Amino acid sequence: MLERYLTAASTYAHWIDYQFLLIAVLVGFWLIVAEGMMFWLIFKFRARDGRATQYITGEETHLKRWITIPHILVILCDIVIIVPAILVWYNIKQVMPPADETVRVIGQQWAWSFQQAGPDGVMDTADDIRTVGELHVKVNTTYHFELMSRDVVHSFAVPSFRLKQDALPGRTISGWFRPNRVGSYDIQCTQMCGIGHGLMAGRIIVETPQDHAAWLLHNSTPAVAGQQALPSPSTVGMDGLATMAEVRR
Amino acid sequence: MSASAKPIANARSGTGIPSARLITWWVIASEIVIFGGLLASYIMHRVAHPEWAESASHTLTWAGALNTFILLTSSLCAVLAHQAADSHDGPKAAKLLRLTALGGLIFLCVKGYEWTLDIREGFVLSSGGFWSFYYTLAGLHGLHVLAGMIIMLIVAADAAKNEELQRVECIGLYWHFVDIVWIFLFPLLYIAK
Amino acid sequence: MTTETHVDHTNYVKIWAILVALLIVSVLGSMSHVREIVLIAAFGVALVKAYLVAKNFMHINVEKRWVPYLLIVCLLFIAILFAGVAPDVLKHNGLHWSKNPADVLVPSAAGATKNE
Amino acid sequence: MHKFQKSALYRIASRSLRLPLALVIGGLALSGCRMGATDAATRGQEVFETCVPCHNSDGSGNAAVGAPNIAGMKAWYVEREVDKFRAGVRGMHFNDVEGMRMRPMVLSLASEEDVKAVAHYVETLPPVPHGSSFPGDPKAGAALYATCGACHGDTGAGNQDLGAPRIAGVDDWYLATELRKFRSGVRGTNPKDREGRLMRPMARTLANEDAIRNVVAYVETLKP
Amino acid sequence: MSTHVEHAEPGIFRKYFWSTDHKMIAMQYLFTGMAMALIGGYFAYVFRMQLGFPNQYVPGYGIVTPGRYNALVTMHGSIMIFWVAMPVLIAAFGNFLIPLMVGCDDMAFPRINRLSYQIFLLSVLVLLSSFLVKGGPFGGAWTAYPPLSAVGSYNLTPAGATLWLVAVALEFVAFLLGGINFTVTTMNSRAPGMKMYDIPLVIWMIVLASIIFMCSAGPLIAGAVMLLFDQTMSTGFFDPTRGGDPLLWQHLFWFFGHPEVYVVLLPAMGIVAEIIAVFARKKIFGYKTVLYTTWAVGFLSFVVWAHHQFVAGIDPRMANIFSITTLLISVPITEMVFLYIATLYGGSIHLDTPMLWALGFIAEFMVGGVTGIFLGSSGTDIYLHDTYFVIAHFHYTFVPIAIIAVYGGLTFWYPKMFGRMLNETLGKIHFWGTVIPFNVIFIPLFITGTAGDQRRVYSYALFAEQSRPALQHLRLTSTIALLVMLSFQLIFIFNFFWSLRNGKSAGANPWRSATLEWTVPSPPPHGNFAVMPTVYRGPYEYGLPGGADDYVPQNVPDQAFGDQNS
Repeated sequence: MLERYLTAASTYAHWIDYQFLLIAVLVGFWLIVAEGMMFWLIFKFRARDGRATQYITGEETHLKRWITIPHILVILCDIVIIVPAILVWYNIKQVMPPADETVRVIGQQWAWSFQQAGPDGVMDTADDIRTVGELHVKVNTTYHFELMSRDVVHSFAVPSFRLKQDALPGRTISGWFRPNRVGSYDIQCTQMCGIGHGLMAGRIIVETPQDHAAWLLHNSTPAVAGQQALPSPSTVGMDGLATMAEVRR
Repeated sequence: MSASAKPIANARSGTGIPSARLITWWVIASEIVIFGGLLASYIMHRVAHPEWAESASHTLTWAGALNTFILLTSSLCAVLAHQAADSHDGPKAAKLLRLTALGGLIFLCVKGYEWTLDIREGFVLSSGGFWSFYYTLAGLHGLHVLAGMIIMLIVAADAAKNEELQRVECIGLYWHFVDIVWIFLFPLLYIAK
Repeated sequence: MTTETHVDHTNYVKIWAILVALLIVSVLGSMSHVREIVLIAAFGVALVKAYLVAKNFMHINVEKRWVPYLLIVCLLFIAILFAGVAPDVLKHNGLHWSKNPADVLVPSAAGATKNE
Repeated sequence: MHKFQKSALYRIASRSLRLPLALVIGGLALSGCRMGATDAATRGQEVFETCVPCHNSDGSGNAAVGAPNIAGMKAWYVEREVDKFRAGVRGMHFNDVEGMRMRPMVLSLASEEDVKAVAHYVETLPPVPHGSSFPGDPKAGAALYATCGACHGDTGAGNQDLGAPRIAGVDDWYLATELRKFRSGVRGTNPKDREGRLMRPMARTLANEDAIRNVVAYVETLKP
Repeated sequence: MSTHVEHAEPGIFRKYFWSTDHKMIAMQYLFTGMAMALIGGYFAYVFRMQLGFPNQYVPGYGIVTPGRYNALVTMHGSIMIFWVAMPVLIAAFGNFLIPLMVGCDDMAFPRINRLSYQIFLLSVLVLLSSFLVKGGPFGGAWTAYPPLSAVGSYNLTPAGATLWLVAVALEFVAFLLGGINFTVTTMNSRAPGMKMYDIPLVIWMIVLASIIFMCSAGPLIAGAVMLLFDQTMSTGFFDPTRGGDPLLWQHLFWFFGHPEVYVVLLPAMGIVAEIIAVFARKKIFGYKTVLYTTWAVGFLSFVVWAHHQFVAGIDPRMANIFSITTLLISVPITEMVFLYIATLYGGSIHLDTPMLWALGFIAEFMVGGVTGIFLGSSGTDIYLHDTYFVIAHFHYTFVPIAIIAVYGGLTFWYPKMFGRMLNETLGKIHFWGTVIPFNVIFIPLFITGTAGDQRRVYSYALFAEQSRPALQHLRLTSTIALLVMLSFQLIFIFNFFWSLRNGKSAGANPWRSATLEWTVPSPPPHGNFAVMPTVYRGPYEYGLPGGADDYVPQNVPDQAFGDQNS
């Protein structure tokens, strides 16, 4: 259901989408029943001359069950919702499948920066690749991320992955994702982080293994090590305006 | 304020507890959550930071103990004042209330002396987690002592004229509550090191 | 308008004497080097003292029954707050999260330009 | 009685319905067109509101947030650097904390005209004097400045033809920070940053932190 | 101690600004709250314009910069919750109704009541003064998460942040005083004969709301002190580099913040209960059950707070507990709504304006309620957290509460407050002109939320997926609907003031209602009741078979009606 509005580009996106659909169906049903009941009653018992009001206290057993039975059904629906909800939560947030790669995601006012291991596959070495504003990942690879913040609370959100996790200063929070569709997707900050909050955009670029290897190689030659990775053309032209500025030069 | 000017609402007592005492209980209930929230925050941080014990060792246990003694004694005065008010002896109640307020004053003086020593040693509000909580907790408590004293003196002035004697009990209740808060602050800030 | 419900048999001075004795106990106990004794002297005694003050000075024993319940419910809410917050604030690490050392916000910002 | 009331009410109703409708239509019409400034100067002032939280309304900056004093900065330089930020040529380095704060704010400028307008507005701001934030030896710095003078001029007034901005009258902490950034490669390594790549080797001639402080102290003595 | 002379003719100052009369204090709260609503609505207009027409000049405001946008949404949120919903729903209706409906002459502590309003007014002034300081008003969201709110160089509005915090703290003190007074008055000062289950639901709910507020606000007051010290005295309570913890504030805030939802919901539910009973001419279906569900909601509201923090970095295992309690709270709320709907059964429903509002409340609130399930179940919240879905859900609960129910209450008690009837036709136009655009504002926001729009973003230009034209059209729809809705409020303002002079004279009991406030003249005189009433029955005795009229007021002795009554 959600995919009508936004691409699902990670393995667990569909779990959340199905959960959303389940809730939508169940509560939608009850919403329609309750609203329908209400409007029907308003119509049925509209004031008419010569018809007296019934005196009902709500203690009458034969009437009370009209409340009790739906109510029990609602509770059943609650259970039907909560169990898969917790399962989805458990599988996304509580257990982490073994990692193929690890990235470090650092939020700051008002940019995302990323650190990932270079060709040697080890983090915190000289050939680490550090990027700002865009993260390059391989498709069909399980990534663990370590999330932290340089200043205030940020929230690392990739809507297409159905991924969201706040970054707290003073903490390292881990999570995982496994992109399963090549493309380039938005990274948002969804926690108020100051005046640039609405401008704190980033891109996550899911590449085929070949493309990723090429990118990796290009950015981790010893000469560029320790320096920034080059922004790929797709992100420089992120807003269309930036490209304009370049063309003009 | 003469009794006749009060609304009828004030004189009714649907619960069997007079309105004045009832409102005091509610004030105490809401104070419990204020102090409770602060204390809970402190305890969590304190347990999470064993290294704060070093800071805590600089507090003056004797000053805290002395203050506990003073507050306990002033609580005794307050409850005796209530006893006097119950037997409609306004002037005696007023005298005891003033004594209670004096206890509060001594408490604040000791506190001031203690803080002066701390600050001289270089421990101020921003000197670290423990000190932040130390000054905030004791300061909030001290503010309650101060407010209690002021109200108590006003109540005592009325009580001396045998007016509004029911207030003696209410301010007493409040005072005992402030005392209880200190009973917990004392071990938390001075003993647990 | 004081209430008649209060029974004035309590010997307030006696209670006060007990309280002071307990205070001395807790101060003496705090000098011990055994952690358990210090904690009991500190908090066990404090609980007893608070109970004595509440019961005898605040007359909770003769107050309407719901008043102590009300106060206990308030305490209960604080306990709930504590229980809900402690897993995050009291602990240094948990499931998939850990607190960084106090002087480091971001561990690997090697060579970061520090602000003046 | 009912009928009479109803007709009176009808009038009131239709009359008061007209008002909100007119307001809606009017509001929509107004919001569609720019009712604001039309000339560049006023537009510049409006757009400058975006910069005010950090750089202050007089452009004096705020050292605590790493925002330099920009009052009176030349329009060509402001425009050029803003364009660099927009293109990701500046403010995209992993360690450029201040640059990463600046870049998104610059991206909020809606158009080229706005960039021009705000650059010109910045130039019109009267320069704001500032104090010095760290000690240094201007005498020792004078010798080091010879390298800088080639582009930035003996008085530090800058040279548009060489792309060198005015540096006299710029906050000392800012100069020092940027020199450090050039030295460490946080700034001036992007292949598209033509001027930055020229500046970087120059900054690397400064041997150490003391040299930075001294040369900045010398720049502080210059009158633009 | 000053002597307060009750029956001397007071001067203007004494009458309007220094009065201890509960009705005057209610009016003070009402008009202050409505004035703040205008300010909050104006902010909504400005930032919705920015979202609908990005970077355009907003008529009546100017350019919306990113910083100003944050300040606008922060102030809109804070004002609407703390300075509109709370004062109008609890303080204004509470002050006006409690003494009248429980049958006494004033609050138990009139001067505490006056002090409560004065502190509230002070908090308003402190808040408004933040618009004048350097940097402008606080822009760190109404939740004020530190370290953003604690450090001036992060939020860039150091003075505004402190003033905001002080204003909120003062406002809390005002409502603690007011709430304690409400509670004591209702507990102690009821008319003779009014037993626990004879108290009208609206009074019950206002009092329970006050109690929930009292029990939940404490930790946040403590937190506010800590945050204030962090801002001004450079302590580090919430600073991780100095042993503090930013999550602590979030917990303290939401421990208050979630019960706060019910603090404003309950009075609205109470108002709706009164209106439905009167206009359906029906006893509330299961009065006691409604009360039990209210208590359950009140208690449960204390154990759900961390569902606001599912992805905020709390330990993920805790989320399971809070997810379950959150869904648990839907049980009593559902029951309550079902009972309200059931009350319509067998009634004789008169669709006057107040009833329209009340039914509108139920219809709209249900949407807000069911969309909460999406957010309360932890799995889907990962995606929906902090998106426009939350905004839409929240407004589907809060607009019914703070706008629809308040209009219901105002139109219902207007005759009692001012002695004249509001114009019905204008009232109905206003109702439809508010409720229809309201849905048109927020239904699109549900969709943009599910499409991933994050909240508090001043422009989506930099987010490729969010700047799709389809989403921008939805935002524009929402903005236009807001303009329509706001402009229809002018009709209410006109009706309100026009009817003050020209409305039909109301008489004591225009709606033929059974509760005590309708037994006194409109507006009620000083001291309310000429003869203090005695209560003989519950508040909702409508539709009695065989009586002379179809309802029996609470204060009429049984024998006057023979023995048909229970």
